[in-house]
Amino acid sequence: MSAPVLTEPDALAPARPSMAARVIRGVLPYVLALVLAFVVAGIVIAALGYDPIEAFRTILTTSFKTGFGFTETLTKWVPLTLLALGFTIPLAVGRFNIGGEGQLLVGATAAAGVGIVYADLPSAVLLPMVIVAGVLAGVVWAGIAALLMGRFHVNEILSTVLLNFVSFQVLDYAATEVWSDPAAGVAATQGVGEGAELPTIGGPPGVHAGLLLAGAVALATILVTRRTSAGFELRAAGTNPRAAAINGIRVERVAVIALIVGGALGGLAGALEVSGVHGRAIEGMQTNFLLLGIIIGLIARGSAVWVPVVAFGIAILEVGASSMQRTVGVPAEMVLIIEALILIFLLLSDVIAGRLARRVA
Amino acid sequence: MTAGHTTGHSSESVPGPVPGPARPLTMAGVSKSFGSVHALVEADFELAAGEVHGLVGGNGAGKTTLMNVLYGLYRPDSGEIRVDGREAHIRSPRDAIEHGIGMVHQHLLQVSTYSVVENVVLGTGKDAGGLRDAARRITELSDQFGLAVDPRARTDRLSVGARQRVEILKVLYRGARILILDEPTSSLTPQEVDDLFASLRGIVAEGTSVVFISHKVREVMAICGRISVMRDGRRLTTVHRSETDATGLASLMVGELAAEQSSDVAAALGLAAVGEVVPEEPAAPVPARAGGPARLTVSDLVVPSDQGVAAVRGVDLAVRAGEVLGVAGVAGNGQVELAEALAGVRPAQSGSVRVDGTDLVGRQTRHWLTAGVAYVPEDRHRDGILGAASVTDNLLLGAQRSSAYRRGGLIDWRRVREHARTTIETYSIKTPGPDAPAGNLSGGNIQRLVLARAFDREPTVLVLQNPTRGLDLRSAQFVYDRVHEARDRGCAVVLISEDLDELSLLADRMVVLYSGEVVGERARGDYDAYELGRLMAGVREDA
Amino acid sequence: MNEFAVLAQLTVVAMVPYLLASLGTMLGGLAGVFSVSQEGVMLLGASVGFLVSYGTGSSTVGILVAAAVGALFGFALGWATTALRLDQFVVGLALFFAATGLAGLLYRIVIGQTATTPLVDTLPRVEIPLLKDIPLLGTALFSHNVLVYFAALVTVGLWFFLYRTRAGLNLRSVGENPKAADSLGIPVVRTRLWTTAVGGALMGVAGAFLPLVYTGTFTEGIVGGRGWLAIALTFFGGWRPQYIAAGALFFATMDVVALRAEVSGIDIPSQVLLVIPYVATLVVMVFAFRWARVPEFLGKNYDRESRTG
Amino acid sequence: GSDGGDSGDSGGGGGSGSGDAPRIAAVFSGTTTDADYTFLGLEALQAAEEDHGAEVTYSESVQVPDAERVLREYVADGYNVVWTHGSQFYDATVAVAEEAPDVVFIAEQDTEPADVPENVWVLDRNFHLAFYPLGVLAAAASESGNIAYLGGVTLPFSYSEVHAVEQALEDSGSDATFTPVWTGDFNDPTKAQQFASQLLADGNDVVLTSLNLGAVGAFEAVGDAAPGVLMTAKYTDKSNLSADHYLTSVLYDFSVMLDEILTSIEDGETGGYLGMSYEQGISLQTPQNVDQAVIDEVNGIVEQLASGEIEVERDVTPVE
Ligand SMILES: Nc1ncnc2c1ncn2[C@@H]1O[C@H](COP(=O)(O)OP(=O)(O)OP(=O)(O)O)[C@@H](O)[C@H]1O
Ligand SMILES: Nc1ncnc2c1ncn2[C@@H]1O[C@H](COP(=O)(O)OP(=O)(O)OP(=O)(O)O)[C@@H](O)[C@H]1O
Ligand SMILES: [Mg+2]
Ligand SMILES: [Mg+2]
Repeated sequence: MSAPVLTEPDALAPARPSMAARVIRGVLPYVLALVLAFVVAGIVIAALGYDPIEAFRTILTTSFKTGFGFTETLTKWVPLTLLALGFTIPLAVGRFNIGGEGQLLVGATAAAGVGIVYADLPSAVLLPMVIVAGVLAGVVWAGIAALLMGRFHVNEILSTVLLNFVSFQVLDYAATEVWSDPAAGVAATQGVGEGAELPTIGGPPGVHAGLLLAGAVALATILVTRRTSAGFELRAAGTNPRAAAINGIRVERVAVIALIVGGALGGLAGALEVSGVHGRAIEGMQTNFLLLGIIIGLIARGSAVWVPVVAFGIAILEVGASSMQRTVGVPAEMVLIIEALILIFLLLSDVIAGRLARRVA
Repeated sequence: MTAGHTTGHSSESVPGPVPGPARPLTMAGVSKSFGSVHALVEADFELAAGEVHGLVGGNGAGKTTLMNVLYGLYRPDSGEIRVDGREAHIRSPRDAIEHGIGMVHQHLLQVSTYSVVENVVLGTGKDAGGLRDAARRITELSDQFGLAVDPRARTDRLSVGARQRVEILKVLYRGARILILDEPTSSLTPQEVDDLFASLRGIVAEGTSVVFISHKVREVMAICGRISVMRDGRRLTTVHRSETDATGLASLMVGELAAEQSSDVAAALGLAAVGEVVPEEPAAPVPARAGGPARLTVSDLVVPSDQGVAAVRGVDLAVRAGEVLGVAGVAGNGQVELAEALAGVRPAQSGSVRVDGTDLVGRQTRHWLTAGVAYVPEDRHRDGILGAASVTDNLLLGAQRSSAYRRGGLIDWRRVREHARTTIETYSIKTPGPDAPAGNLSGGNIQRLVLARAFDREPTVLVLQNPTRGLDLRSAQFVYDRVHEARDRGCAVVLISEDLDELSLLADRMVVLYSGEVVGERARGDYDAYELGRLMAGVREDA
Repeated sequence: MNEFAVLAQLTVVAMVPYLLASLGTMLGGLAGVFSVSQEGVMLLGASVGFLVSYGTGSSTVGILVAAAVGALFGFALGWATTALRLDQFVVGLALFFAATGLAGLLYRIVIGQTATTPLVDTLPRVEIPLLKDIPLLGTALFSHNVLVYFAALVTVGLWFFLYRTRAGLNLRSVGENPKAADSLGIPVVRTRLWTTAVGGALMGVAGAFLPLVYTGTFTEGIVGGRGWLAIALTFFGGWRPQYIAAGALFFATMDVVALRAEVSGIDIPSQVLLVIPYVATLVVMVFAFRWARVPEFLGKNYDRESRTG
Repeated sequence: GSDGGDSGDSGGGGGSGSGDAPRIAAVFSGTTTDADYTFLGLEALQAAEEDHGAEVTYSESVQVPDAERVLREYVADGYNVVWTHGSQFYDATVAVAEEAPDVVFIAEQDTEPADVPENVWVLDRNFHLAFYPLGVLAAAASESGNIAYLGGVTLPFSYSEVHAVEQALEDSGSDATFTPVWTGDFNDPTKAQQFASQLLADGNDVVLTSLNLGAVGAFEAVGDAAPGVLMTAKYTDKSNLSADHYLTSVLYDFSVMLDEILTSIEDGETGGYLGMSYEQGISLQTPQNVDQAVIDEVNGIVEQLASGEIEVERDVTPVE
């Protein structure tokens, strides 16, 4: 399948109209869309007999009202950003990495495995090992799909989706047969050694230091895609593979590397979840990070600059919406519906922006 | 019209041709903008019954846009269309088809995985009947109008010329009272053009009106009665063939041509017959220029097609520095494969391609680029540009790793943009700005961009395929000038073209490609059109 | 019944939800619209199919309403991606969330919190006289509920429609080259709307199949990833009905065989057995299905006036 | 703790406590409409509301990674008893309990854990105890001598159930073949249906299910089976799923446990270990579709279990 071409419209033009004006013009439709989404969702919530005002207060403030709300939002931001980047980097060459879930899980499994087996090593040695193990596992997992794609032309959506299902069993096996923790009450590995745990910053409760790593990865992605020839080749190969190949770019190789890099980020996300959040690998730890990551990547139009921003917004939404149950008592399912409404209206903001632009022109 | 069953239109909505002065088609006050580009500005157009009406003008003048509006593909910002004197609301191609309008589009619009017959019957009727009847009908039409094509063949296996014929067959099959042909001849051989014209004469004799768009003055003068000239989104004027001559029309098309009209322009205009164009200064001593060592040596080259069969079969060529080698032939005889193999884009099956003595076969494309091979592909939209990327990006493409544009391991965008700006100026690329998407440029400007990129590499070997197809006079001249420059700089040029005018003008030496093999070689001026035609048709030298 | 017949029968039943959902995916995809809301639409189909059957006592009505709700979601995808040209992937995922939420919410509203699970009768087997007496294959193929026969009919019907009729030819052209189709008067938007709607209906029925055949009731995890697998199987089958059926059959066979192995007490970790279908599918893909291609404009919105998109 | 200020609204069950009535928050992994494990939690909450005047609230479908946040939010909102219903939340509960020593937490487990904070009650569900009588029952009810166990995930508690059944078979001198299988998911009824169909086709005539929502699929599979083929359930009465093939269910009652804990809290105890047993919280539903003699035999076993006469080993070693 051929991808929607995602270019970074502003990548080449760091100096055009004033930054502020562009930000306002860029953000305004989104704000409008959010307001609309809240109005519609509010009507639905009220119709079901719950208090919409309180519901929205929860969504918007849970992340900021308390220290741990903010911590929690940042903690979610890490895997969301990594998986979104892991989706958008291959997408730039028109390949769909739907395997973030599996890459995260095998990354987490490998990281936990190393963290358990070498539990006694000091942090300075163990922590890097754990993270590298996660990344490598993600690389291997995406590498399978990349190999099948590059050598055998097996569609990557097919292979990554199937590999997700395989990864569930990989984790399950590790968590119930290899490093099973009888006290966990869920398929989970034993805890990793202390040396495998990331230090926390700030707090208490504080955020694990993986936040910095994820931030660095996001910055590096921006730098690479905008300023390096590799990034240029990535975008060129995605925009028109034929023209790119004629001009010396090895498109298939670029695609394979992009998919593998995407896998590395998924594996990293898994390792950070283990060493920063859970201290072990747990079945179900991927929650819906993959789908949200895809959504973030697409809303950000593949722009490495916007991915972390959108990811933050989605993390707030996730944290806030799931708290609505607690504050107003809306049923769990309602949370999904409200999230869907917000997403659809976010998309509509493009239509609104387009119409606005046309009116101006 | 005679051809084709009139599937599209019902008789109530569209009454038969109105006798007398009623015009089958008038368009008035049509405006259309794409963002900041005003493609049409209050354009008008009028078509009489049973005429072939030429529509000419430079690249980007608005010809296609106007016809797309008529065909329902573009919705105009304002303007009125009348068919047979009645206001027509054409909102989609379906409406246009119902009004008896048919269009051959400038760019092939085919489902490439479908067979010819499937492409032709698409959208017609609901009869579930097999395609056998349709195939028979297509064969009839092909015979009647001299548009040879195998109805069962898969479209993506056909040559560009054959695909172009399929486009015409699609319209003929439907039958139409108003027939729009947007540059239908750009991929046809002269013989095919003559056949098409004969068909058109037959068609208009039945009362059908034809709009014929072309950049070739000769063609327009040959087939059209009246000719409307467009410039900058307006109809400038409409002249009758008898009121003007080729040069006059040429001036109208692209603005006053300077007095120093060279034979280049004559050729570009399609004014001269093949073989007649003897360069004014044949003195430009070919042997002297070509006296150096062979820059490009091709020996026993075999190149597979996409389907894996050998499309180029044992070709030997040698091109010296400062020499232009023309490769003539009917489309589909291995030109694309040869061009791509010479550019290092398509891996050769066997044989060698030496540039300054180094065999490049088997190396990655980027090594060919560094070895100084530059390539101007035939399909510039598909192979030449990153359509959705900016002009700047496109100018950088291929040079992104060059130290000229890098600083500290990173791309130095300031320098890249600067370079883009100067290039846009020196190559007169018409674009809203360096950040505009390249895909929105007109064909002529896309070609300037592609050439700019090729020359930026200071190539030692230049491979061009049909470099002026679809370009207006100025743009074509621009291309010729660049080729001359390259030659004078000592570049070895391979010009693969189906346009004999062009080859006669530019090539120092010409080989004819037939069925993937070189079947003849002629020095400049040492041939005539018939002889070449025989070679191109596969009649062997020794036969 | 001998063991082969039992396994064959289980396999045929197991392939049906995949088959229906994949055919639904394929239908929209052949017109260029790539749906990713299968998992949600199937869950909603399961919920609605169950609830309506429970309320009306008629599984036929339940299936029809599930189809209608699926069609509505398919139509929503088609509309949002044609009229508004929203991104197909994001709309699909949003619809996935909405449908998933709605499925549980409807169950909550209608059934609520109960101590015992509400049940409907599962679909009865309808034996086809004579055919069911064929040795070996008779019971495996001709002693099934109506939805199994329906799936078979849909497969054959779609194949015939797509590859043997003009309308099918026109439909496929919309996913291969919408501009070419449009220029010949084929209504691109309308085609995308009806194919996504019918495709959604098939996904809805695929969902309803689960409670009405497997469980007699609705539960949250009833779809359990089958919607995502349907996407993979659509690629596996190269977006053609006959190969999708073959792919679904292969996958279901692997699934049933792996279950068989586990049930027989074989000394292999269950996790290893459970991955067999996925791994086998990948392996087959490498060796057998390399010709598979996707519609050229799959996932791409069509804008008549755009040249760059 | 930071008392959240906005005390007016409470979710879920609503109801407002007065004075020093406990404010209880529960965290559920499933939905309260499941007629299964989560519903039992809801029932217990409602009983607490009634019997102890508690103000109760709950969150449904909480995923493990979200548990800590939800718990902290309840603490911040001023709830003084926080219950996580499901052993998957154990770690999160302990972690938050350490941060909030003034709040009493109730966590569930399938073992007696070490290092439990002072303010945590551990509810041990003792599934191995629950499954022992099922083994006895299966041995008595099976005619073919083929008994199967259908589990979800190969968790330690699941292994302990299998070993308990094995112990029961051995104790009762049965030579039945016992086949444990796992679907890989407690909540996928379709998979459960497929597994159960194959188990039945393979000649097993008693199937002991240890599933959550997956159970409905397993019971659907047994629907068309020959008379005499029987299936057992867990947690709630599931006899309506297949009356003719229903054997029994090990019923869990969390209101008893919650009641006991709340009473202890009122007495000033903030934590402790509470093992569920046939005295407390677990009961065997009266078997159906078997002879009275069998019922009597099993009831006897249950009594012996309750009195401690029979000891069931909690053996979590993986089943090969
Ligand atoms: N879909 C479109 N989007 C944006 N710009 C367009 C579009 N179609 C045409 N244009 C612009 O409108 C102008 C007129 O284009 P048009 O295609 O009508 O020219 P033309 O006369 O047909 O040129 P040519 O001789 O090269 O075919 C050009 O500047 C072109 O770039
Ligand atoms: N795929 C396309 N769809 C619609 N319009 C196009 C497309 N490609 C080009 N155009 C535009 O149509 C107009 C026609 O003139 P243009 O000169 O661009 O094309 P062209 O030069 O004739 O292309 P070619 O050289 O390939 O024939 C141009 O403005 C061109 O940009
Ligand atoms: Mg044009
Ligand atoms: Mg042109």
